[in-house]
Amino acid sequence: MRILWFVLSPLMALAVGLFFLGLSRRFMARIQWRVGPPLYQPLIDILRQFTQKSVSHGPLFDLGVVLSLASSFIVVLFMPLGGTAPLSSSGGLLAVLYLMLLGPLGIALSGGEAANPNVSIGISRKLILAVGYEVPFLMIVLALMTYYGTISIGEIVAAQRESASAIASFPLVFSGIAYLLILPAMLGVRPFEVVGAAQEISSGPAAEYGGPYLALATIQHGLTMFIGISLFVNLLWGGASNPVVFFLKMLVVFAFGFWVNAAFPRLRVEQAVRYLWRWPTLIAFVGLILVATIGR
Amino acid sequence: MSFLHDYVYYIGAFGLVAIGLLIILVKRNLIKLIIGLSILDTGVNMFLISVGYIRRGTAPIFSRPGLEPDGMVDPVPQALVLTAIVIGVAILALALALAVRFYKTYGTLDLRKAKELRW
Amino acid sequence: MRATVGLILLAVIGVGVGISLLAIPFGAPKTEIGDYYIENAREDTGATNVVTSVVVGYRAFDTLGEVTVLFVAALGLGAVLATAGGKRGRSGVEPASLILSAGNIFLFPLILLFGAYIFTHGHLTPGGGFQGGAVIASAFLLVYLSSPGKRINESGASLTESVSGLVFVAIGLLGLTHGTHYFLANFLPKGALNTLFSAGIIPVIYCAIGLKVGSELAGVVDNLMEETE
Amino acid sequence: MVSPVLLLAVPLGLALCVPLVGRVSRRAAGFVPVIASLFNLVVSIRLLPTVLEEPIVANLGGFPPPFGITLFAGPVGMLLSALIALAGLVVSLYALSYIKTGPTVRYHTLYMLLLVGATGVVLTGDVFNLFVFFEILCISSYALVAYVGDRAGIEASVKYLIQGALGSALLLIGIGLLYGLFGTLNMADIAARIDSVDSVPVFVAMALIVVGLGVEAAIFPLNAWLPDAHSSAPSSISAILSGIAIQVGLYAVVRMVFTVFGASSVLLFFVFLGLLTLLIGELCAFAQNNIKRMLAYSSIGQMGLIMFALAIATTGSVTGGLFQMVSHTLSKALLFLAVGYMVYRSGSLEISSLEGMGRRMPLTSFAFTIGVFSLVGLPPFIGFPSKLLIVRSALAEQGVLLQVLIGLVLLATVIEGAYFFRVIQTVYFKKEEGQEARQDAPPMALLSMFVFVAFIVVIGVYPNLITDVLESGASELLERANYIGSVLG
Amino acid sequence: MSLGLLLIVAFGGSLLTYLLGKVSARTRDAFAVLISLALVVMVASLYGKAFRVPFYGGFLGMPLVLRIDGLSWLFAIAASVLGCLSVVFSLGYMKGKERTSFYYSMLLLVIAAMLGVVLSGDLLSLFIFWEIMSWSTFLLISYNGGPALAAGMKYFVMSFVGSLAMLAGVLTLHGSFGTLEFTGVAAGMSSASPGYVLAILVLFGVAFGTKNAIWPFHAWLPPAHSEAPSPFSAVLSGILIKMGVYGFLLLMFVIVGLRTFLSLGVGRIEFHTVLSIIGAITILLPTFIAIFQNDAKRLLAWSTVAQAGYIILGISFGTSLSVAGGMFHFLNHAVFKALLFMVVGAVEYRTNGVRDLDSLGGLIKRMPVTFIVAVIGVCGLIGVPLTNGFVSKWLIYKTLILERSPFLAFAALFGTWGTILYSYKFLHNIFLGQLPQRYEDMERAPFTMLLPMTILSVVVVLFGVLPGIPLAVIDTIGVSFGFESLHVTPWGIASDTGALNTVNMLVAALVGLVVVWCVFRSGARSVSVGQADSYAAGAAVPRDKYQYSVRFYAPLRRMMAPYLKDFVDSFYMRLAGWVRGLGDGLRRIYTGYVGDYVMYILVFLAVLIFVQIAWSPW
Repeated sequence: MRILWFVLSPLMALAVGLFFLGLSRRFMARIQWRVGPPLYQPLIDILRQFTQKSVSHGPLFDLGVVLSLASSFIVVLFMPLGGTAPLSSSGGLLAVLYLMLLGPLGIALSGGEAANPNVSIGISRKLILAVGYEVPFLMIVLALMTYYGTISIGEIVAAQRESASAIASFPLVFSGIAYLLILPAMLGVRPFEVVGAAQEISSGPAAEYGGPYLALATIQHGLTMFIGISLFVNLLWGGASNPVVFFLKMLVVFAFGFWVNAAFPRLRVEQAVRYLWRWPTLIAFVGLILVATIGR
Repeated sequence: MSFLHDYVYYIGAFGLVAIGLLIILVKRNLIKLIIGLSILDTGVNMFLISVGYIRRGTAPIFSRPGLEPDGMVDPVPQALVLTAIVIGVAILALALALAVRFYKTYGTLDLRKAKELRW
Repeated sequence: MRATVGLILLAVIGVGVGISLLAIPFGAPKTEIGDYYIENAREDTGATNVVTSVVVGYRAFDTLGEVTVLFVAALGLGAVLATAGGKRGRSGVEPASLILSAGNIFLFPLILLFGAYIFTHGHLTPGGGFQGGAVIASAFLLVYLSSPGKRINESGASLTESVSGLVFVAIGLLGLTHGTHYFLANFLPKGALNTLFSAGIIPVIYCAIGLKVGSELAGVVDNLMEETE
Repeated sequence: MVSPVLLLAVPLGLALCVPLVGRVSRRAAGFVPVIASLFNLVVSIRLLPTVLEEPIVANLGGFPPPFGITLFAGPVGMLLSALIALAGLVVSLYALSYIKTGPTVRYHTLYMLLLVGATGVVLTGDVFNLFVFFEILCISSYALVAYVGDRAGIEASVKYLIQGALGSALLLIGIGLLYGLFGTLNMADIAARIDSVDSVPVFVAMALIVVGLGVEAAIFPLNAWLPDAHSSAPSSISAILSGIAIQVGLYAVVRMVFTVFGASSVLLFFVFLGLLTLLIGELCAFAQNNIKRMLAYSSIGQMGLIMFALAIATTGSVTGGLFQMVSHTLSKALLFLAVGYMVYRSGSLEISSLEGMGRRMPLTSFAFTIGVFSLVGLPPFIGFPSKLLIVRSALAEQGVLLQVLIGLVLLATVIEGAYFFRVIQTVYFKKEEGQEARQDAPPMALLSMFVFVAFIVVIGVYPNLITDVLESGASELLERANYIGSVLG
Repeated sequence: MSLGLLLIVAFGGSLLTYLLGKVSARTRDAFAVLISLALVVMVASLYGKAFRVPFYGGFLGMPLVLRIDGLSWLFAIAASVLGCLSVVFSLGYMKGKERTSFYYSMLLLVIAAMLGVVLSGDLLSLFIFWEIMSWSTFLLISYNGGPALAAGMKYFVMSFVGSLAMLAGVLTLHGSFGTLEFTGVAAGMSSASPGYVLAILVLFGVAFGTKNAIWPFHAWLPPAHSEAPSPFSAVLSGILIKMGVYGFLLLMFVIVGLRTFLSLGVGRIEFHTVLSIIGAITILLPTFIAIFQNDAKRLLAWSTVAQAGYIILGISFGTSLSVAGGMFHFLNHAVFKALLFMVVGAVEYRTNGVRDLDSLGGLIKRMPVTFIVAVIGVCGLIGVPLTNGFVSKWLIYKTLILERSPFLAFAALFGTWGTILYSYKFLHNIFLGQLPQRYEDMERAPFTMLLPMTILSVVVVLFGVLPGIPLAVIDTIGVSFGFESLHVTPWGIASDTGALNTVNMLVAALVGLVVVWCVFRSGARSVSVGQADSYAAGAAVPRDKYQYSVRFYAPLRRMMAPYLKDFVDSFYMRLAGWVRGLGDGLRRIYTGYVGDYVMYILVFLAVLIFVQIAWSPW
């Protein structure tokens, strides 16, 4: 069974991630009174890009993007997607926290070798933005781990299965709300898309990418979305007993998280950080304090 | 007036000491300072002598055989003073030599002008 | 301002010293030590001048130090003045008057003789090496005043100085090896009281001191005279 | 027969010989102090074991105390006289090459007399005799400070002389009072009778004596001459003044206060005074740009530390204080010797002028560094065990007060370390534009510096070599009754 | 193998190195390497031994003893290995510099002193070696001159304050118990009053904390690390400051004892919690200061402060996991921070001393191997899984979370995100981006530099994949402190509340990489082009103008700068200014006019007499 999940969960993540990418484009289009592309458009794009020739700037340029995608897949392996996670005993949530940052880091290294100023700017923004949302995110995760007394995702899911899901229980509701508020920033969607601002800095980190590179980067982006949302489902919404329910829950979260923020205009990176450090942080902080003082 | 009578030598001695100290304290001229030191020394020597004095005593010298030791003053302070005087002279001599050099170097004897070494 | 503060300070110190002086009544009988010296000086040292017996006998070590102090001062004075840039000849000094120079011819030997008398009789009469030495030095001062061009024989003076000082020390060391085996012990025969050749080492030491002090003071005067131009 | 009096008589005799030798050869005159110091060193060390068992009391002229003058050669006296002889020996070796110009014969004579004076002060057992030797020490210092004859030397010497002469006058008044009160001049005799008189007169006498001696001992408000004199004198003399003269002054104060007056109730005052001296010395040194002046202020600080340690008056602390005396003598003398040639080569006293000395004079700089390390109290140099002892004994005392005070002492040490290490950096690590050729101090001077270095390292590693002496020295200072008993029989 | 011989070789080697330097530079180099290698071998042969040997009868009545046990072996091996690598690295780095004999001999002396510190069996010899270490370090820090002087001064003063506090502590203990040997003192401490123990802890804590640069005693570290010669920075940051960690471990768990240590406190404030909080502050503040540094070594230096915070947090938190994590992190930090300093050293060596992050860039093209080891080092620093830093940080986080200290955990985790920021900046601004024209013809780093860097980077990965190797050693030390054993497996920790299995991750990572790589290669081939070709579309781009690395995190800096001043440091500087001002004011009492001096003398005399007459204290 576990071996099966080793193969299954990356594939599921790939599919769902691409689906979310398509969905988000469509979502955006609807908000802007457009029809938008079909949902499978990202898949088509990727397949096409794989056949296109591109430029490379050196071994690291290739390796970085591979590393980025591979690490995203590994993160997926830590997630119980309506079952047990393939890598459940390898460091738990703490390892996930670390592995999540390898994705951007790989892109950053790869982009760094390209020596394109736009890339550098994009990376700088990405890292700053990450610092912005990591503050509330860490508080949320810590509140959860402290509350349940474990660092294993599987056990957090199991504990929610026994009682109520975290978002519905008292102190953790704050963490849940905070998570929803930072979700767009983690996913890099509006209004936090300043990292890859297409018009301003030519898509930032992805500026030098074309062909297979862009394909991998796109997949990586999709996986990031998948991971961000599935973490929410697992940690705060009690996970799911089978993949279908899990997918439905993710869909709801996606819609909600997207919807809340999509109407805002794009924020400059300082504004984004300032925002993230104000309300989401405050709420997450309250949650953390409550967890630390009241406990379970 | 018996107090004065009893202590007039002390008062005199310490009067000199006080004058000497005051001169050293107040005067700026090196030569005057040296004079002050000299007066101070004199006062001190006088004090030493007074300590050993015995009323109506004589010098402790048996210049004639058969002289009785009773009326003789204490010889120790005299010996001390002899030494002290010589030391005073030594200091005085050196001080004067330095004063000569001081004048040659600075063109003045005013100690306020010689404040190159400070702080 | 400074004087006022000084007076206040002196007043405080004066009160303190005054209180202490009350414990030392003026003109009171002698101390035990003084008594002891007066009683025993004649037997111990053979000198009839008790002060001398204290200075050169009981407290001879002080005297050695005292001679050294004077030596130091003379040397120091020489050192301080010598660095002024070498000696300069004395020229253009007005010669002294006839009275002075003529008197000098008479007085110089007399003064020397008087000085020598004082230090050789130090153990018998008031006086001693320092006093005699000072008198001798005054003779040289007179020479300077009367004939400004004249100089004492400096190397001779310093030779006298060193040799007489060495005699003092040597006598002290002899005391360590002879007689009672004490430094500065009076190992020579004491002789009869009230005679010139009595009191053992005292006259010898006083002669040495007299010569030493005389030459040192003369040297001091010499050095200072040179500098006054 | 080896008597402690030889320690005074022989060098004195030799000192009188110097002018005679100087007539034959000016160069040979310089070797007389070497011989005399060597003699003293040998005699002191030979006497040390004897003295440790029982102090030697030499009655001069064969008159028993209190009628004659006594020399008291206890462990402290022998230790200090050995120290004086050692420092004197090394510095006289140094002077052979350092003192080239001026009336050199007079220099050597005065230098020897200075040592005689110092030795006399530490050996004598008679108050007035103390005064006499003290004057020998002081007057020769006055003259030697002005030896170079430059503006600074003259000015410093004049100021030193005025303050010193004032001090001696006060000291003499004090001695006069003592004689008036007790009718004796023998220290032990006075000590035995000290309780027979009212406290105020005795205190006034003590105050006068402490102030008089304190001028030489560099106790805080009395030490204004020190930075001037020590910085203006020729470096060999600075070394002796800093290493020997002020310590001898302090010894005299301690001997009077401990042994003669037995003033245990005023010791706390001296603890504070020592601390104040320490802090002021170090702070002033911290703000200095003149290297020799800095060293001079540092000496003030060290004196404060020694006084602090001695005034705590436990066996441990007095041992530490004496140890610190030894370590300060060796280290500070070394520093002055090293700085002497550095300053000579650079031609300026500014610390900044020492830049690049590490390259120009590597061995001298090395010796300087060792001196600094030792003075600051870093292992494995001699300053470390001495400071260790002081701190240990102060901490062993009950009571918060001393613990707070020791904190301040340590703070002062930090300041000391700061300014000294700044100099080390200047010497070694500040770059210099024009590279000058390597030109170290002459061999004789280097030899003398490295003698100190050897002692600093050896005693630093094996402090037990001298702790026996120091401990019995401490008990000598603390046990008045023994002192009185051994002198008066 | 006797400990005395070890120290004799170490100290004697240092001296001989200097003397040999006067004869021949090549012999000296070889000898230095030989000595440092010999030390490694000797220390390694002591593995698993535990004994004590008195080596000095009585230093002022206090016997000096050497001892070895697991704890000291761990530190000794780290010190000797890093020392050896640093000496090897120096062979290239120091070529052509002046006073190399001095440098080598001081470097060996520092190593010898560190060995002495960790092998001491009593507090006095600990102190003696500690001081030798301090002053030799001072000399090495000042070695470069210029700004290094101020750095050295700051180091010396702070370290001296620390060691004097330690001296006071040592001597207080001696006064109380009459012995200074660890076992004796520990026996005495077990019956001492809590206030006493606390005072001792604070006194020693100042010393160890200063050496370990925990807030607020960190001010010396950034300038010192950045101005020292780079191979020595590696030693300094890698192992020397860890002597503070050693001290803390010794003090807390050997001398004071685990139980006493954890129960110590004033009222409800527990001492070890306070220390943990200080550790947390030490993580956060310096991390964010590091982000905005433009000097590569200064950036690493601030990072060192922050990482020291992790270690202190770990060991003072006082659970078996956290202490093991702290110790492991010490080891890891030694490895990767030394590696990173060597990287900067290599860059400096090739660029003639440039380490300004704004003027470097693109060196990946010229120094690829250096870049690879730098990436590995940075990964270790961040704590990327499969590097050693991950395991140690994981241990610390886990225990903090499980022991319900989320705020400390937050500090630790958030610090890691800061670490990512500055680490990336470090990599990017040196190696990535555009290569400035002037470095076009630069050569690779020489072999003597690459060798130690490669060894260290291998260790980073090895300890990351098989953390069980060092953890087994650490676990035995922990057990000797009285902690319960961790269940160490070769690839991690077995535990109910979240296990660690690095081999799983390794397999997953390899598979993932291979798969993605294959997928990637299955796509269309790419053409390798230079920057000008794609970015500027072939136009002639003025070089050096299209480099975005200056003010890398400008937006963040605008936000945070006002809060990130190093208040502590400016306080110290002001304090130093005050002291100098005080000294400057005080010395005005020496006016130069002799009348005033006479006045002082008389005032003193008058005051003495007045006090006696008025109050008669005597």
